[in-house]
Amino acid sequence: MKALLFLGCTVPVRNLNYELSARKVCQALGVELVDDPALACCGYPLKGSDQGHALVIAARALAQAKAHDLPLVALCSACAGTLAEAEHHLAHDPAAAEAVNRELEPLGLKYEPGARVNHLMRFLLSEVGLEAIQAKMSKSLEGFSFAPHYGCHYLKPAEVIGGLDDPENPQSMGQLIAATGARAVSHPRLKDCCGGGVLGADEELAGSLAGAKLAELNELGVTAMVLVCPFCNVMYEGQQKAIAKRLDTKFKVPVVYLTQILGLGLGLSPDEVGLKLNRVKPKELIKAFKE
Amino acid sequence: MPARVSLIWQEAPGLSGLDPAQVALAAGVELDDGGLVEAAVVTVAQERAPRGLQERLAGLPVSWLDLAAEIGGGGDAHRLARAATAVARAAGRAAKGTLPPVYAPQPAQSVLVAGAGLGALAAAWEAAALGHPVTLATPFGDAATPGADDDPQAVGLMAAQLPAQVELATECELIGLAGSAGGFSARLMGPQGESSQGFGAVFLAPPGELAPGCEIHGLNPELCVLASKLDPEDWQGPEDAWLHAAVLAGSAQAAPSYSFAAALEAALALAKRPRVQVSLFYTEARVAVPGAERLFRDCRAAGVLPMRVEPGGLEVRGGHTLAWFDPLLGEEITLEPAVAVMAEQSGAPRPAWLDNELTVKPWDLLVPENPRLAGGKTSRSGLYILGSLRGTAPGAPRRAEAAAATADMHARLTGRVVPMPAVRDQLCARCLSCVRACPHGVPQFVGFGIACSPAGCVACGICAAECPAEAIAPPGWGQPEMLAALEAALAVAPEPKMVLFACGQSGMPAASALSASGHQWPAGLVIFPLVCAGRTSQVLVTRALELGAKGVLTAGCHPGNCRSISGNLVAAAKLEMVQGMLAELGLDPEAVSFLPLASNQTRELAQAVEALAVKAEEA
Amino acid sequence: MRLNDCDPGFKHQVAAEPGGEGIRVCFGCAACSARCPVGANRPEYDPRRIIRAALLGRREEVLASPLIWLCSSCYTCGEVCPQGVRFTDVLTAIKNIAARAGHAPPSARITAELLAKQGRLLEVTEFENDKRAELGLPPVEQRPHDFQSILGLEPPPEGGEGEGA
Amino acid sequence: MNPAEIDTPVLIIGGGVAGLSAAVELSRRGLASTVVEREAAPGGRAGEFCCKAVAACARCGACRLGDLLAEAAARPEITLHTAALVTSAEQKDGLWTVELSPQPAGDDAPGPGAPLGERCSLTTGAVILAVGGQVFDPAGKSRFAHGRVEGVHSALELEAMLAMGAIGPGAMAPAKVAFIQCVGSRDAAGGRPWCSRVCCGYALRMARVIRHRLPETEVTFFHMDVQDYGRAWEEELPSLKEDIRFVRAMPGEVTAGEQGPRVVFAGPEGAPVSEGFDLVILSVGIGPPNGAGSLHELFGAAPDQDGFLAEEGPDGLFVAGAAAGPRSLNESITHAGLAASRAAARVGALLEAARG
Repeated sequence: MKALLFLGCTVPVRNLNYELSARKVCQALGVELVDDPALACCGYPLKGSDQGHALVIAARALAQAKAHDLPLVALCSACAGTLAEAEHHLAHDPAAAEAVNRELEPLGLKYEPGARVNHLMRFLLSEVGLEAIQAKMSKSLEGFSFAPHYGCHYLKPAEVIGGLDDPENPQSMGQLIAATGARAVSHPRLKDCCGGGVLGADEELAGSLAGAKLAELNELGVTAMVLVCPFCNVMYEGQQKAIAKRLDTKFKVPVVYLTQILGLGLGLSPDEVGLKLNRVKPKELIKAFKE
Repeated sequence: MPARVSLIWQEAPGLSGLDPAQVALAAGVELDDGGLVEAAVVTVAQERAPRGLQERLAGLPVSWLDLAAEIGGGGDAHRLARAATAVARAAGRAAKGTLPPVYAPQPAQSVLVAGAGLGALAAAWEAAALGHPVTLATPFGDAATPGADDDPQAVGLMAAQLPAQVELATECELIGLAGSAGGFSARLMGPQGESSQGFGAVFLAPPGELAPGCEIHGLNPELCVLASKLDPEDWQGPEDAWLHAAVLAGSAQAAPSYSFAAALEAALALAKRPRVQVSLFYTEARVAVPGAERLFRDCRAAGVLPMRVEPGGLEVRGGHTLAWFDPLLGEEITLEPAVAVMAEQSGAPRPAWLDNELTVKPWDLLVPENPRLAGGKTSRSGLYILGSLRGTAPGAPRRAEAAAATADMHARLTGRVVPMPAVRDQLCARCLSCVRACPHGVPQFVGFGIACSPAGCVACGICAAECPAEAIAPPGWGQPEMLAALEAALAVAPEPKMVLFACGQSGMPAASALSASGHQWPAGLVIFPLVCAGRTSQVLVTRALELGAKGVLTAGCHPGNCRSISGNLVAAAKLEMVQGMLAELGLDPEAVSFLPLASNQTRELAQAVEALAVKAEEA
Repeated sequence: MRLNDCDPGFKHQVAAEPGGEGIRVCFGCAACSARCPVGANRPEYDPRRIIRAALLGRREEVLASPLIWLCSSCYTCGEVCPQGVRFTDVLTAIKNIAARAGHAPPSARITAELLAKQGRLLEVTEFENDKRAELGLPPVEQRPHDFQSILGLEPPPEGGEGEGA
Repeated sequence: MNPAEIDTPVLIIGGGVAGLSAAVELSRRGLASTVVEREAAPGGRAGEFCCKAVAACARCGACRLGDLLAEAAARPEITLHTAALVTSAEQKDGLWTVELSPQPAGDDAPGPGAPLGERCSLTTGAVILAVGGQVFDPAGKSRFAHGRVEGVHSALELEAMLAMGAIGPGAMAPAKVAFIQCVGSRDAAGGRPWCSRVCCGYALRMARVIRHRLPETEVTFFHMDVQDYGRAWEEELPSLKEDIRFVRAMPGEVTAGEQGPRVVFAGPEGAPVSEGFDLVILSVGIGPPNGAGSLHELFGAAPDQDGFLAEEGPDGLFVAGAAAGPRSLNESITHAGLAASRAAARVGALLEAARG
């Protein structure tokens, strides 16, 4: 099984642990990730001020994916969401498709409907399947508890990317966590937004959005919070110290990527899944899995 | 000399395990051996009896007893005792014989439809289709003139298709009415002057009128247009500006949904005009008619601005400015509209004679909002009130109402001939209690005595309960028969004895359902089915107590749900009087009580009977 | 406020933007406000109120409002709206109009410039690619040139780059 | 057409209030009919409704089912088959031939009518579809947590709870009850762009029943608009508004609190508020009948734009009650009168044509 990997802006620079673990997990599950160095931004950052060009940028990636004739998988929920929405929009609006193609033509690209865009986690669930993933597990994470953070763009808009999960009662991350033998912790703020979307406009607001969940998980005392999006990571891991300071409190909530703990379950070492690169480290996990 | 009563046993669900001979013995009657019968108790309802048996018993005094409904569950001895009490009660009634049945004369079949528009035409059409000669008395010059709230095309089409047996009386109005189903006398005023005619049934469906449905005072009348008079073509904005239109669909109170929907139509038509900005004012978006929610959305999609105001929160300033508070923005908004479109409500003025000549009752008693009188029926048998006068929504619901009313009319005029209430003329004091009491308008004072109109009686017995001279009775259920049945049952019932008078619309169906589910009644409970709780008289209740009953419960319908309008209220009032008497005698007034009940409230009935038994046990 | 002074055309303008179509059907049922995470932290931020002001045609006020840039784009409002109004997208439409009218925050311009220069928000230098190579990760292209053509922007001269995101 | 070919002048599919009413109305017109009910007992949805009377009748019509069952049993013109499924329908020369097959039924099916014994086929002059509407399954709005959070019930479940006396003195006595309106109604996004017409009426009346039984209980009514419901409704509303807290806001979700369900809604200031309740009732709407698709195929009944059955389909096919759109019980009963009238006219015309 092959898929074209869409890295986006943040992952290849800031979240090498995510990329590393994702590649290793895919390898272990028999999914070949194909790289195309020409893939770049998904267009999301421009949406708020210039959605016309944001759409062209997304269409560029979709056209590239189409040229490979491979499903496009992204590690970032915003990339996956933006590209899926663009595909949905362009596939349903021939006039818009024509307009982007006028812009893409000078670049030697052409958008055609039919690109299959997915987030890596949803891709693994739908293409490999929960049971097959579970069957490949060689090490148990029993005794650890993880709080999944689905994030917004992993689930919504349901109209575009729905089907696998109910945004009001999501299950997929919990199932994958449970597949490792660990306990998935449900909590009242499960569906809360990380606030990353307003970080640029209002740091304080973004911080209070993320802070509420961090405080709650700190109280709950989980092994780690589990993410599937580098944008959420900016808030929960990158900003964790700053947020605690602003809220005049102290919390330490370890943050991992779902691929990291899947990797551990698949028998990879903490180094192989890049746990060393995590900023708020899940110490007990590292300790338990050190050879 | 009371007749000898035979028990004719017919097996039915709920009777299994009972020995007919034992039941007969315990009840003091003879078990039928196929021989000669003077009077009989049959253990199933008449409809479920085999035809041969019905023929064998024709002309004899028979109590058709739904025995299973009164027995319920419990051990064999318990059920036997309950069966014996029920059979004894029925036998007491049968032994009394019956008045020679007074059959209704063939009711008049002809029908008067007084009115115009969709409701009137639908009624005329339906009645004619059922074979009734119809007189359609319209205030207009032809049948095709619609009411103001009708769809003119639909009315034109129906008028063109009117069957031949509909006789059209144009420019003709109903000015007076007396009588009841099968025997109405109508006074009509036509171009040739006044005339009087007899009809079997009357449909009243005056043409609908439209009135502004939105009270807003002080707005310059030149700005105002009624929704039905709006021509959207008249309005468009100038080249470089917007023309503001206000559509008023509720300000003092919410418009009804059909009126709201019509306002939405107007708003949408205006919003589609070039450079017209429509603001829609309402207190509640009433979208409970088919398509209205879609229409509401279409309006907004077309640019109509929804402006919800608090009731009374829309103010008029200087005759041309609307002012209201927008809670979301927290500020006052003003608008000077170029046009204000008013939603309308449909209705019809009540004919003057209805209140004085036909009924001494207020309108709400003639046309109560009673689920049993839905679909055009009134408390007066054979009189149907349709459409705008009733306040129903125009359009399709009016046709349904006309169809349902007409079927009821047809059943009344042509159904099984019902023996009508018999008035024993030699006993009648002409006190007119029955005329006042009957909610269906059946007994009328004619000449020197009481005459009952043939097809109107539902046998509720309210007249019989009221008659001080025991002169009037619904078929076979005069006071003597009732008392005989009560005496026979209480003679057999084990201690402590209790009586449940059960209304045929509520208490009895609930009791039957409980019995069918195996509910165990107290052994000493006599279940006494009545057509209507209104049949309970003071005499009946006090006699039950004299005969040893420790408690009496009357289970009738909730106020507003009585098929005979006031039977339940009458019963409750009677019981209250008995309670007063008991209190004066130093006895427990709580020994008698009225239980308002619906047929599906079995749990409430079981609880009340249980409480009754506890009290009786203590007494 | 006098409705006659407002601009009824504004809502139609928003509706004409991609994603803005939904604005007109809102009648303020409040489902979105019940779930807006930003509103929970900033009471002055109420999706309904922004839509209401836009519907009534208070163009300048809406476009100049700093509130319109506070959406976290979590999409919850759109999921719960019984009318299918995707407020996030409506606001995107409004923000695009605001940006064209010169109301965009400075970060919007910087973002465009960075993308034109790098094809990504974050710069990938040799340092990053070396680090990637150390971990066994393939190199990433640093300057996908077609972004300049798409955005119609020349990249800023070397050395005078933006401060990164 | 030969009138002798007719097994029953009119065949009525569905033995709920609409179907039974149609049969009774036909009987009043002197026409025989056969009613086919899928379940083991007739009565349909109305059998689950509670009486909503407090001091007086609330005019909900739930008690009329009993009248109809009794009347249908007493009228010899009406044949009632229970536990019977329509398997095929065919129209030829103006007559419908409908095949029925027996469904497994319990041993002692209560109520009138008898379970269909064996497969049979009936030829009839007219068919009335009275299959009722389908009550919205609240699982379709998972944010309201039905089935996930204890204390969240659909209004249909509340009907049963009130009928069984599960709420009241000596039983469950919730201190705070919330009703959430328009669950599966007025929901364009959910593909249900219609008002279900009856929910404001039933919810407020059940709220009043709860307040009557438990005067200390606080009831909150979350709604968008209060719809009209019957002639006397406008006069009834002010007293309801004094008794019940009306909150005009569509809640965003129901969450699990420590003491029970919590309703999240936009508070008076606009920002989200989370309030705890003991009981949250979801006022579920009415949708097109279950299996409308297959009935459509069987009889060629045309669905309207919302998927309800259009009132008049192909020749000799009529629709009564909530299958044609959301209706109250009283309205369904009256509406069945129209279907009966049309069916009777149709059968009359067929017979006349046969006579030449």
